[in-house]
Formats: sequence, structure tokens, C-alpha cells
Amino acid sequence: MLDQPIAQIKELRVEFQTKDGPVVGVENVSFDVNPGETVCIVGESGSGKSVSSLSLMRLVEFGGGEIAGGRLIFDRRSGGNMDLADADQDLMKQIRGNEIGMIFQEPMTALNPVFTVGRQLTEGLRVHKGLSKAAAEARAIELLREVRIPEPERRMSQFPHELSGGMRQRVVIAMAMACEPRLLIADEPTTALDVTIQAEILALMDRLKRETGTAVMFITHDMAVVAQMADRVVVMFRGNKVEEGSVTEIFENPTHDYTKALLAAVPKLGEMRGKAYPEPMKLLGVDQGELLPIPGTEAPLLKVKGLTTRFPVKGGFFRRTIANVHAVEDVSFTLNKGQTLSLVGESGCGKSSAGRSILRLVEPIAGEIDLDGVDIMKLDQSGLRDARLDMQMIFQDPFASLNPKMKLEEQVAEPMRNYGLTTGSERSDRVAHLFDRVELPRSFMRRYPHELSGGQRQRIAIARALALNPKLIIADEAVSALDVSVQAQVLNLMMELQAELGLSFLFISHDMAVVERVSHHVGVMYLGRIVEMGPRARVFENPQHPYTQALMKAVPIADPHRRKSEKDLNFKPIPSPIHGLDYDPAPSEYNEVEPGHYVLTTDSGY
Amino acid sequence: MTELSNPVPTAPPRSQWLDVWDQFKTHKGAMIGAILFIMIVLGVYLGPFFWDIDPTRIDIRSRNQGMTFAHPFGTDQLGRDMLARMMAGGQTSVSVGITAMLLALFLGSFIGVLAGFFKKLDGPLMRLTDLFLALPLLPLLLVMMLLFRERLNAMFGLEQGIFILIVVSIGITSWMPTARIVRGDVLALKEREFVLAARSIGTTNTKLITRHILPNVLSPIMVSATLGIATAIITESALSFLGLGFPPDFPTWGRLLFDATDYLQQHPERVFWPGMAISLTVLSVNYLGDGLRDALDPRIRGR
Amino acid sequence: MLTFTIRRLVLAVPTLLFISLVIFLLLELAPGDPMAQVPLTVPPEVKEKMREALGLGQPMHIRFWKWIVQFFWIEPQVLIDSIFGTAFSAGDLRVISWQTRSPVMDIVVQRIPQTLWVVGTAYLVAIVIAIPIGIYSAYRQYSWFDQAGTFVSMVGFSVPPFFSGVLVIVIFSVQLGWFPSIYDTTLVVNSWDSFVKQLQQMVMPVMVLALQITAQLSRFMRASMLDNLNQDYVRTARAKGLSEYTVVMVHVLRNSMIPVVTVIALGIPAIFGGAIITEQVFKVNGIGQLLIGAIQANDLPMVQTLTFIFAVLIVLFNLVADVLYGILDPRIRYD
Amino acid sequence: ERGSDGNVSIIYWQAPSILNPFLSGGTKDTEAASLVVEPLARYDQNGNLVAWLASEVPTVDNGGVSEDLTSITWKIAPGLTWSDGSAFTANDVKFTADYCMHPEGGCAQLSKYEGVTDVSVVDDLTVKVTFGGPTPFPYGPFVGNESPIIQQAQFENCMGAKAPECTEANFNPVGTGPFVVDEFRPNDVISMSANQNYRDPAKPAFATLTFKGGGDATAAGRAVMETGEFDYAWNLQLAPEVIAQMQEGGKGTPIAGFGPLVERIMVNNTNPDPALGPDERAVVRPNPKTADPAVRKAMSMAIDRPLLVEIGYGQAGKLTCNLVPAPAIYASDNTSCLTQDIAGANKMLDDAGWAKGADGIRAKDGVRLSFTYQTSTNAVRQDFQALIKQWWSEIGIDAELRNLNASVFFGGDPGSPDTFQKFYADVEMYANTFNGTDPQSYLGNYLCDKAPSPASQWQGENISRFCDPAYDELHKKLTQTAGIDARAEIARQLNDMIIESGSVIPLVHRGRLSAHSNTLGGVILNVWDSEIWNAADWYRKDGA
Ligand SMILES: Nc1ncnc2c1ncn2[C@@H]1O[C@H](COP(=O)(O)OP(=O)(O)OP(=O)(O)O)[C@@H](O)[C@H]1O
Ligand SMILES: Nc1ncnc2c1ncn2[C@@H]1O[C@H](COP(=O)(O)OP(=O)(O)OP(=O)(O)O)[C@@H](O)[C@H]1O
Ligand SMILES: [Mg+2]
Ligand SMILES: [Mg+2]
Repeated sequence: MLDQPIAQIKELRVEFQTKDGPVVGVENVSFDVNPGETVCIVGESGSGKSVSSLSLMRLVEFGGGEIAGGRLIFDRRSGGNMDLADADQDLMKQIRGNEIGMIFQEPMTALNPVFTVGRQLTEGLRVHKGLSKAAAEARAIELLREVRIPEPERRMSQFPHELSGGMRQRVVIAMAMACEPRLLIADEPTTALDVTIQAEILALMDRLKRETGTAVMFITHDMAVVAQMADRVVVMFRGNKVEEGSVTEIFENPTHDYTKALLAAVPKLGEMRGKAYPEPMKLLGVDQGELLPIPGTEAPLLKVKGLTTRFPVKGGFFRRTIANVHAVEDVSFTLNKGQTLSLVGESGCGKSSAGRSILRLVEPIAGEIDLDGVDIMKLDQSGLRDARLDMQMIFQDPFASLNPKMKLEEQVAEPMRNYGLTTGSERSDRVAHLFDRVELPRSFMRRYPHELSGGQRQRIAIARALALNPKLIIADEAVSALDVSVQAQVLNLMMELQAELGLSFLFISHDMAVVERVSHHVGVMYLGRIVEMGPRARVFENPQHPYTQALMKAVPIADPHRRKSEKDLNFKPIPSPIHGLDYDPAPSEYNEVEPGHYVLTTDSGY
Repeated sequence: MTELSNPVPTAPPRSQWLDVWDQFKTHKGAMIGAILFIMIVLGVYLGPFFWDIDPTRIDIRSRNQGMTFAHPFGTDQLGRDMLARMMAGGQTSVSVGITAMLLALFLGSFIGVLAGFFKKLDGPLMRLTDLFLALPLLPLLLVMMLLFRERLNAMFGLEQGIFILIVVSIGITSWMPTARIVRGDVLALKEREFVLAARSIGTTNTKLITRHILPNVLSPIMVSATLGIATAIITESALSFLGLGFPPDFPTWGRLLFDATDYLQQHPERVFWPGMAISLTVLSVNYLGDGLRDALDPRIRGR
Repeated sequence: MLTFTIRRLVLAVPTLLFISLVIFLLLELAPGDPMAQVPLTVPPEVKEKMREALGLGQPMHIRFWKWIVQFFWIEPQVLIDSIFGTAFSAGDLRVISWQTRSPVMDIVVQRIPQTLWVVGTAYLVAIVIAIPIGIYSAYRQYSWFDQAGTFVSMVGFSVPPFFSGVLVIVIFSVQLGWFPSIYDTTLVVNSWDSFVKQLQQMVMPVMVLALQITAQLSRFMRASMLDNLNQDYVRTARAKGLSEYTVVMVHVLRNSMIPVVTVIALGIPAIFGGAIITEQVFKVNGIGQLLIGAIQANDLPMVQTLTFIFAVLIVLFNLVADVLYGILDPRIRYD
Repeated sequence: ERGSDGNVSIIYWQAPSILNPFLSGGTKDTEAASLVVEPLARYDQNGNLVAWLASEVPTVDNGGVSEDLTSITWKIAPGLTWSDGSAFTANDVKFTADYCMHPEGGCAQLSKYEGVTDVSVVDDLTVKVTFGGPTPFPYGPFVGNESPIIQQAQFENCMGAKAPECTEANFNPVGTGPFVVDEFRPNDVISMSANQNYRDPAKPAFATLTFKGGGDATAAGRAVMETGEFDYAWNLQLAPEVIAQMQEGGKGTPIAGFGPLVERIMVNNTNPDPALGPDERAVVRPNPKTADPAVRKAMSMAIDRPLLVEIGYGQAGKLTCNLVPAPAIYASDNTSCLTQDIAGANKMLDDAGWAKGADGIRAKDGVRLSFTYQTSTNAVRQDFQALIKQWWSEIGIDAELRNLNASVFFGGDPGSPDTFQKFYADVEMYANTFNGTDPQSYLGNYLCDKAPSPASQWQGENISRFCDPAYDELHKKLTQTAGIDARAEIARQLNDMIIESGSVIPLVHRGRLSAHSNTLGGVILNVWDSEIWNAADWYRKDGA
């Protein structure tokens, strides 16, 4: 039995009926999954990864798809192979959840918001295993314990929204594992998560696989994750399988161009070791000329001192402020002209709030912000509007930050229209120029955001930020949601613009590898404070603060030989940033460990 | 000179409305609805040029006739031609329906957007909405008639005056659901990042609302609009029934239907025509709205 | 949630007082005269005397204040008295209708049963019909069932009840003789026969009303189901191997019901408000008929009281809908 | 035999709100109450006064009315009891008068007691009513369904301002009539049962009575004639063909009766031009458009009255050219208006110098014959408006139609511009009548000083603002004349003066059309009194 694959996908072809006729989602894909093995499927967005896996579950039908050809041989638990492609839905019901478990991409939406975690966990158990309610609950608690959720008994009666993203994803994993399936399909289980949580989830899945011997089909586009998890790798491109091999083969000896490009695009932590200044990435198949480091200048552009932002928590009968979210607490830094300062830290530590406070999109309660001699804090609304000519922001989610009902051309032209800087034809010239600048074809000018890929959207956002020729751009996780290959392009573009136009970036990210690639200086944030700050090379090579050190450890590395094991990780859950009104935080004090390299000495909460 | 200096466009200039039209064309129901609606509108407005019997012309000798060649839709109890009355009635009903709907839509969207967008206005405006929901329509109408009829009659003439009065009264008593829906949507939209993004590029509040918020709440507004036409036509008929509507020699579909219900057993066809006209209008507008909503959403349009 | 509810209730008080003032002024400003229905044979001097006897001679603010006192202070006492047999309200003047010269609240109490029977049943029937229709039309979007459902509900929505009511009367009472055309409000249901009778007389008004409500509710239900059917959690539920029935009727339905339930809650004041035209067509003589009758007779205390109760219910059920939303959707938090 | 015929059901499409006829002037209320409370004398179906609770109708001849016409003495039939078993005495009668004449009571029937200075109890069964001056027609108090006797014991504590507090009494009056109230649901339904103490032991034949109110005339007619759910339907103002169709249902029969009700067009003698401002509008004479008698005459000539009857009222309408068409002896014999004469009307206007303009509308000296024509909202009236507008257009008179909500139009709100009293229009159409059989006060409506004006808070019944000193003179004579023939003679002259002036254009003599089920016997339609005045005599026909 063991020598036989659990699932064999043979010449799968999936079509979708759309208004413009049939669309092929997957053209011709064949691969096997063996027992106890992790097969990673990688490929750019839209290459057919999800469709393949959904076909195996026969769930594509519910999304309007149709298996137009090929066979899906599955080795059932009670002996015997069968072709799932022509099984009926009644039979599929017994297989789904029972013999094949699936973990979905979005932990936020994969759970039904109105049922308790317990109910959703026990459902499958009661259907497939015929357990009683009490027995199912006992098993569910056991499962939650297995996925390392603290206080499992209490979680059972909680609703999904009461759990953090990481916990939710763990619930989804527990759900998929509930009936001890022989095959577990994980469709980008960590893409939406933070590095630290991602590391935990990956370690968890690895352990579960080892302990139960389940075969895993792991879908991702993150090569670092592949290196961490895979036994074998299948590379997909535009609905076709282009390459398959063991993980070391793929990483060391990629044959297909696409695979090579993919690997080249992955920023690897440590690559920049020894280099003083950031430099663009080498991309395959693109003629980039010589890659020059970007030194920037030492003249300060933005000086922030003691920035503090709190959000009131209202409550009680009169809706008075009863507590504050201490989102940004006494943050000070200086950003030089033509340089990049990165803020890193895990989700919720206050990075975005800090960025928005500088633009005064949220009102800081204290602090000084000096942008090239202008005191931002003192400006009134119209002065602020003028000041924003010099500072622009690129938002975290490229899709959310574009108006879905407006043409791209108009969106890029909007800042100019707002300030009445240019007139009709001049403006359209400039928009066209900006499109060229961010390397988008001019024909895209008349498109809508949804007609673009994520990377293209982010370029629009950049073009919009550039429209006013600002001195400072705050890039809030500008590349986090992008595919690696696209991410590399966008990063290069940003660096190129910096080199040419002397822009300064405040780069906000939680991806350490990316930060290492682009920054001159780095600030590590934890619970609203900067715990460590200094030149990029110093902070990365000589992390001093315990939090920085833990963060560095969590970053997966795109190298199958340097896998991390679960015991390397020990993250404490972040304490709540909400404090009562009488809470008076101590000011931040730093110790200069090396020239320009500061470490917080006062209590950071870590 | 300026023509020469203009750069050659890189893509054929496709107007947004052409896109909308392209998408709209593919929606079968919407096309049928649109054609039907246009036919109804053309029928009632252009019909009288071809069928030139005066709708108020009484021909007592030929009263209560069924369908004949001289009177395809028959005649009523005073011998007035039903076809001519249907067309005249349609003009009033359709224009009352559309204008009242537009007014309600405007008020509803305006108040909804203000309440959703400006936190300070939210409370007062929502209480205002409660107030209007609680107000009894009939006394309100009577008061409006009392206060404004004379003045409007003096300004616009009898028919126009009453038209304005009716449209306004239907409009101001039916904007509340739209306002609530729009407010809810605006509240959600306001939290979306593109609004923050727009603010960061210096967009003023007014521009923010017109450029970013309004186009994104269009779809619930469209739905309210389609239902609004139907409600307005029916409310107008109820008003006529209560004697608060148009003068009696001024036919509307609702009034024709109401007048005919007494003769339901003797002359069922007299009920049929106005009933049919109201239903068809409502149906066609509904399908039209469905199609328009899809067509206005670029996301669906792309598919 | 408790503080939320209480705060909203407290805030509702000034709102409602303001609403009552607006209603009062509106009614005052409206033309019309309680003596309009007195025949022309009664001379004007006598009418003037009658008007004075109704208290119409007093200035406006005094009458408003009187109404406020009567409604908020005396009527509750009467309620307490009638429940506990106490005598707080003895001798106090209650809100008196000009038409009947009897306390308004007594008549309202008398009218509530038939309104609840007819309009309430219609509402229930409509809910029971509309929800399955909505679910199925959404599940099989663009199927013939869905198309037919859309068509029927639009027609149902566009036919005014003064027509559909008369139509069913002509068909079912005049031609077929199955049901009475006039509702008997004195019927006491105490035996099987009287129950059958009650059913018979309810069938037609309920039918007419339910058609309209069904049309609207099924649209809501369909839209809400459609929103949820494509959510990720539905896929998760399927991936668990749940049957299609469980997926749709448990997972999707529960989520789709959240907005629909609040829509239903918001519609409840309308039950109390009665159905003016339908009640008139079938002579149900419920609250709706009472209101329209009072408006026609310019019975201001009655109109004022009825519309104010209606306003209270609207404000109250807005609150109920909000609270319900919070109960049904665990994500909503009140702070 | 009493109570042997089960239940009888009556439907009034206007629902009674109260059963105390003194607190509501509404027909629906007084008629419903007439089943319970009764007057001393009432009119029969022919308009003759008959004794009811009195033993005879007092007259000058039988000595009941004093020679100087200043007092009337009623003798109550002996042995009467209230439905609660107590005796009916003269004290109850006197109490009734005190109750209604109480200054704070707002009694709706106060006009019945006009001129009464004293009501005194002579003995247990005798009451004397004294008037301030000679009253040739002393049958106001205690006569007719609007002026019945209520029980002193029940209403003693309900005098004056306290009247509305006696809900129980107002809803369930104790009476002498054939039925007693079991349950009264205001504006909805009244359940009654036979009065066990009714004076005739064999009556009423029905044990119970249901009196349903509400809905519309169509539904009421249908319920009696088509579905047979009800036995009696009141006042079916419906198009003749609708009535005919219902009659085909075979379950019931329509019956018509004619009182003095006339549907008419009132012509405004004052100028209603809005430009005049509130104190002058519809106050100053003359109205330039209608001042010319030729115009008023032509307006009347252009109308085809037989057609109006046929279309609007059928068997419930008769032709008339009079303001007072009934009782017969008061009806003048005008017939000139009965045939339409468009040509004659045109000629008359031409002769009078009203020339047709380009738009076909006549004008003279800058005055265009373009009228505003208002009435209350009502299907028949709107048809009439349309027809008349058309006829007038044929003689070059333009009419701009308005219809107003009845409660506004007939409401006396001085703040509203739309009341029929204010008459902010050139012509208006409605119907009016008088109670009982004597037209004196009805004709008194056309006295000069009865014209509504701001000074009188727009009260006053001279709606058309007719004013003729000769008329006033003649009317004065009427008030002093006794003897029916002499009075009738004067009344006819007065009627003719008004008609001649063209200030009132009578259209249709309207009857009352009601319907009863074919199984209901004993129905006699009475338009001079309560329609259901003889419900005690109703019975169920066998075999039907
Ligand atoms: N319901 C659908 N209707 C039409 N086309 C679809 C549908 N679902 C997927 N597709 C198409 O099928 C192709 C493969 O999609 P799939 O979801 O498998 O991509 P993916 O590799 O999972 O991408 P991602 O990394 O973004 O999740 C895409 O071109 C997509 O547009
Ligand atoms: N408008 C707001 N009102 C109240 N609290 C807020 C608001 N915005 C942010 N917060 C809180 O402030 C803290 C910092 O949030 P912020 O968005 O700055 O984090 P972040 O570092 O950008 O996280 P992520 O990586 O998830 O984007 C969080 O606890 C968040 O819940
Ligand atoms: Mg995918
Ligand atoms: Mg953030």
C-alpha cells in the first residue's frame, strides 16, 4: 500500500463558463502525492493552483467550473482506487473532510462568523465519525490542544472574530485534521499572516504531518515557505505544470525559466550582509544594466520627536473615553533625504499608525514632526493640505486603496486636480508620463483597478504618490500583498525612483528580507515603541534587543537546507496596548550601543 | 493649433458610457426592460400625436363601449376614449413616478451621505429620519396643500402646481429607506482605505463625497430607484383615491384603475388596461434597474 | 449591550417628545374641522358651540400640554389601575376622542385584536412563504423558478390593494361564495365552527396583504442569500463534507437571516399601524381603519395618539432591530 | 312574536361613533340611535307627523298648541317604560331639554330648541314647551330621530362639560325603542338585542340585531344584494348600472325615497378673485363673471338634467328645477330647465354682448367667462363636473375643475381656504336639504345677513351670497304666518325668487337609495326621519 500514491492527478483540465464563453483554468496538469509526503505547488497568482486542489475536492463545480478532462485517482481508506472526477456528490460528501481535508487561504473568512468554534469543529466529526455531541466536543478540544491553541475549552464557545488571525488559522487547520484525513490540502495557509505567526503555523503543520503521517499538498507562491516545508515541488505557470522535482533539485537546479525567475525574485535574508547601502535586485530575463547602490544623503528631511498617538476607547453610559489604545508611544527618528527608513514589527505594533500620524491622517496627541523645516503639527487644515504636496503615502492594500469605480487615469490625475497644479492636456501628459515611469502600458489608463494584477495596482498607487513630486513617500506595507516576482519588480522600481529623484521613503513592513534589501536605516517597533534603531547593517547583523533577535529567527529562509524547527521559536503573545486613562507610560530611553545604533533600555513590554 | 499639439491617444478613446452600454446590452432582462420602458414612455408621450382624441372629450352616446375599432380600449361611463385617457394618464403617472423617485432619491442619498460621512450629523439626521417615518402622510399632505397650493397654482398654473405638490409630497415621505441604506454603506465605505488614500492626496470633503463615496453607493441607490418609481405611481393612485391628487378630469393610471374597480364585473377590460400599464412599468423599471446596476459596476462589467 | 439599550431608550425620550410636538403642529396646521361630518342642516352657531365643548377654544400650547399630561401621566395610571385594580386615575380626564367622546385608548385596545389577527397573520404568512422562495431563488439563481419569482413578486408589488382586494372579493365571495366579503369583528372564537368562520373571513385580506409583503421580503431574502452563498466559509463547510442541505440551510441561512430578521423587525410597527386600504376594502375595522376614519373626521386627539403610538413603535423597533442584529451577529459589538 | 326571527343585520358604510344623538350630528349616529331612543313624535314615510311616544300630535286645533303660537303641550302615552323597566315620565322629557340646552354641553341638536324659553313638567305625563315668540312650526323639540328623549336617571350626571365623560351612557343609552345595546364598538359594529320591555309585546320580531359600519357603498350594496351577508344597506350612492348589476345577484332589492335633498350648483355672487386679499375675497359684490343674469341663466340652460339623472343617480334621482322639491305642497311647478338648450343659451349670451374669443371662450369688457368650479371628492360629482364642463364649453364658458377632500370642504375651519363656506371659487356643487318637512329655516339661509364673511368667522349659510331685500321681506312674512297652505304659497314664491335669480342652479332631486334583502319584510323607507324608523316592524319572510 505504502508504495502507491494517495492521489494521482492525470491530465486535469478545468474550464469555467463565463459570460465571454469558456475560460480554461487548468489546462493539462499531472502529478502524484505519495503518503507521508509534502508536495508544494508553487506558481504565480492565477496559475491554477487553487483550481487544481479544488478539483480534487470536486468543489470547483460550486464556483462555476467544470472538470473537462483528466482523471483524479484517489486511494480510498477502505482500499481501492477510484476516479474522483466521475464520483457523484453523495460519495464526495463522504470523502470531503473525512479522507481529504482542506485548509483555505483566508483565515478571516474561511470560518462561519455566526457559529462558535466548537460547533464548526464538531460538525465534521459528527457527520463522518458518527460521534455523539459530547464525544465530538472532547475530540475537538483535543484537536485544539494539538494545534497549540491556549485554553482550548474556552475557545470552543468563542466566535471566530474573537480569535486572532493566527488562532483562526489554527482552528481551520484543526478542522481539516479533525477526521484524520489521508490527504491534507493547504491552499496558501499563511499568505495573509505575519511572519511570526506564519513561522508558528508552518512548524505546527510540519509536526502534525510527522506525527500522523498524512500526505500534504501545500499551495503557496512563497519560495521561502517552500524551502521550509516541501519534500517535492510542482511548479505551475499559466494553467500548466512546468516543472516537478524534489525540493533540493528545484532550488539548486531549476530548469524551467519561470522557476529560475521565481527563485531570483525571492529576497533572502542575509543577502545584503556587508553592503552599506541598498541596491536593486537582480531579476532574470530583464536587462537592468548595472545595479548601483543608492547612498542617499546625510541631510535630514523628516525629524520626528516624541510622536505619540492614542485612540480613545469609548464606553459607559455617556460614551466617555474610558481607556486608550496606545498605538504609537514616544517615537522619535530622523529620515535623511534620498534615504529609506524602515519600520518593522509584528501586526498591531503601531507601524501604520505611526505612518499615518506623520501625514496627520490620524491626529497624534503629542510630538514634533518637522518636514524640511515645516512644523507639521502646527498646521491648520489648509496648511496641512499644502504640506501633503511634499509627503505622500502608499497604502498597505493596493486594491483597497484604489477606488473601484474610477478609471486609473483619473485616479493618478486626481492629486494634480486637487491642487490645480496642471491644466487639461498638460495633466494628461503628466499622467501618461507617470504610467511610463512605473512601467505600465498607457493603454491601461482607461482601465479599472480590478482589471489589473496586484503588482500593477501597486504601481498605480506609486504613480499616484509620485504625481505631486513629493519629497517623502510613506510606503505602508507596499509590497506585502504581492507575489514574489511582482514584489521584486515593485521594490526595484521604488529604489530606482529613489536613486533618480532623491526621494525619501519611510518603509513600513513586517518582512525582514525585504527590509534588509531596501533600507538605509531600520527601526524595530514593539507595542508602539521603537525598541531598536540604527543603520540597517548594524541592526541586522548585530541585533541587541531580545525582540529583534526573536524576529530575526522567525524569518523563513528560501533555502531547503536551513529549515527552522519549532523549538527555535518562542513568541510570547503581544500584550494588549489598551490602558486605562490613568496609565502614564514612561518616556523611551535609548542606549547607543554602536554609533547610530540605539536600543531601548526602558521597559518595552516584551 | 491646439489640435496639432495634442498627442495622439495611445488607445482608442472609449468613453465610460460606451462601456456601460456594452455591458448593458448583454443583459437580456435589462434590454427587454429598457425597450419596454422606452415603448411605454414613447407610447404615452408620442401616442397622442397619432391618436388625437381628446381624453376629456365626452361622447355620451358611445359610453361604456367595449373594444371597438373607433375605441380600441373601449370607453368609460361618460364615453371618453380609454386609449386617449390611458395615454394622458400615463404621462402624468410616468412623470410623477420618475420625478418623485428622483426627488426621494436625491433627498435620501443626500441625507444618507451626510449622516454617514459626518459623524456629528449622524445622530440628528437619523432622528430626522425617524421623525419622517413616524409622520402620518395624510395630514402632512393636507398641510402642504393648505400652505402651498395657492402659491404654486399662481406660479405654475393649476396642473403644474398640483404636479409639483404631489411629487414633492411623495418625495419627502419616501426618502427614508434610501437614506438608511446609503448611510450604512457610507459608514462602511468611509473605513475603506481608498478614502484615506484620497484624503492623503489632498482631496477635499466635497470632492471626496462626489468622486469617491457616491459612485460606490450607486448600486443600492439604483435598487431604491426602481422600487421608488413603483411606489410613487401607486402612492399617487392612493392620493387620487383620497381626493388629494390631481383634479378629477386629469386622468392618471392609478385613478383610472381606482375608478374602474367599481365596474370590475361589468367592464373588466377597464381595469385591465391601467392595471397592466402599472405592472408593466414597474416590471420594466425593475429589470432595467437590475441591468443598470450590473452595468455601472466595473467589476461585473469586466467579466 | 444593556447600556447601549438603555442609552438609546433615554435618548429616545426627547426624540419622541419632539416628534409628538411636530405631529401636533402638523395636525393643527392642517385644514379640516371636526364638525365636517355633521350634516349641513346643523347651523354654524351650533357647530361653534360643539367645537367649544371639544376644548377647541383653548390656545394651542395649552392643548398640547394637556395632551402630554393625559398621554404620559394619566393613561399609564389607567393602565396600572386596570391591571391591579387600583384607582390612581379616578376622576382624571383621559385622552378623549372627538368623534366618540370616549377614551382613545379604550378604542385602540378594542381594535388591536382584529388588526393583529389579520395584519399579523398576513405578516406571518408572508414570512413563511417569502423565506423559502428567497432561499430557493438565490440557490438556483437565474433558473426559471427565480425568474418566475421575480416576475410574480414585482407584479404583486405593483398591484394596489384597492384593486386586488376588490378582485378577490368579486371572485371568491360574489362568484364562488366561499368567503364572506365583510369581516365580522364580533366573532368570538370558542369552537371549531367559529374557528373555521374566523379562518374563512381572514383568508382574503390575509391573501392580499401577504402578497405585497411576500414580494418585498422574498427579494430581501434572495439578495441576502446571494451575498452569502459565495462566501469562503461556505466552501469550508462543503470541504468538511457536510451535505448540501446542511450547508445551505444551516450555514448560509443563518448568516442570511441576520439582515432579513432586522428587516422583519422593522416591519412590525406596520402591523400595528394596520393596513389602511386593505382594512377598508374588507371592512376589517382595525387600527388602520380607525386612523383613516379619524383623519377624515378630523378627530385630532385620536390621530395624534395613534400616530404617536406608531412613532413610539417605530423608534422602539428600530432599537429592537439594532439589538437583534447584535444578538444574531456575534461580530457586532456595542460600546 | 318577539325574538322569533333570529338575527337581522344592517350595514352602514359610515360607522356610528356614538349613540348619543345630542353629541353627534351625524346621520349614521342618529339613525343607529333611533333603534334605541325615540322622540315624542316623528315623520312617517310621507312626511306626516305621527305621534310616537306622545299620545297625539299637539296642534292648534286639538289645543296642544296655544293660539298665540308661543307654547306647545305634549301628552305622553301612558304606560311606557324604559328598557331597564323604569317608568318613562315627563321628567325625562324635561331633562332631555335641559341636557341639550346646557350652555357647555355642545349639543348638536341645539337648533331644534331654538326659541325655547322654558320646558316645564305639568304632570307625570305632560310637558309644556314655551317659546320666546310666536312659533308657527313648534315641532322642533322632541320630534324626529334627531331629537329623541334620553333617560334622566342615566344622564343626570352628564350635563354640560361632563357630557363626554359618560362614555358608558353615550355608548349604551337606555331607551324606549325596540332594541337595547349589548355591545357598542365605536366606528365598527353595534350588537343589539330585543328590548324585553318594548311597549308592543309582539315586537320586535328579531331577537338580535347587528349594525355594522365602515367600508364603502359598493361593498355594502354587494353584501346585501350579491352575497346576501347583510339584510339592509344604507344609502347606496352608486352608479345606476352598478346597482343594476348588483340587483342581478338576486339576493336583495334596492328601494328609493325622496326627501328635499337637491344636488345643486351654487353661483358665487361675490368676487372670489385671490388678488382681493383675505378680507375682500368672496365678500365684495358683484362677481364680474356671474353678475350678468344672462350668464347665470345660460349656465343653467346648457345642462342636460335627464342625462345627469341617468348617469349619476338612476332610480335614486328625479328631475327638478327647484330648491325645495318636496314635500309636494312646497314644490313649485318650474319645468323650464328640464330640457337642455345649448342654442338658446348661446343666443342669450350673444345677445347679452358676450362674444367668443379666439379660444372659444366668451368675454365682455375684459371679463372672460372662465370659472373655477369646485366640489367635494366623490365619483358622481366628478362625472358631473366633467359633463357640465363640456356643456359649458359648448356655450363658450370655460371651467377649471377642483375637487376637495370632503372633510376639508365641508369642515368649517376658518383657517382653510377650501371650505364651501369661504367659496373661493365662482361656482361650487354640493347637495343640501332640511330636516323635517318645514322649509322655513332652510329658505332663511338665503337672507342677506346670512352671507359668510370674515366678520362672521365665515359662518353663515347663505353660501351663494344671494341678497334681495324683497326676499328678506317675504321670508319675514313666512315666519309670522300659520296655516299650511298659506305657508306653502309663500315658500314657493321664495323658492322661485332664488331660482329665478340664477344664484342656485338645481341639478338633481336626489333620493335616498337603500337596499334590503329579499328575505327581510316590513321595510318602509323613510326619508323624513330615521331610515330604519320602523325596525320594530321588520320580520323575516318565510321561504325566501
Ligand atoms: N469561478 C471562476 N470563474 C472563472 N474563472 C476562474 C474562476 N476561478 C478561477 N478562475 C480562473 O482560473 C485560473 C486559475 O485560478 P486559481 O484560483 O487556481 O489561481 P491560483 O493559482 O490559486 O492563484 P492565487 O495565487 O491568486 O490564489 C485563473 O485564470 C482564474 O481567473
Ligand atoms: N482608528 C483606530 N481606532 C482604534 N484603534 C486603532 C485604530 N487604528 C489602529 N488602532 C489600534 O492601534 C494599534 C496599532 O495599529 P496599527 O494599524 O498601527 O498596526 P500595524 O503595525 O500597522 O499592524 P499591521 O501590520 O497589522 O498593519 C492596534 O492595536 C490597533 O488595533
Ligand atoms: Mg488561489
Ligand atoms: Mg498596518
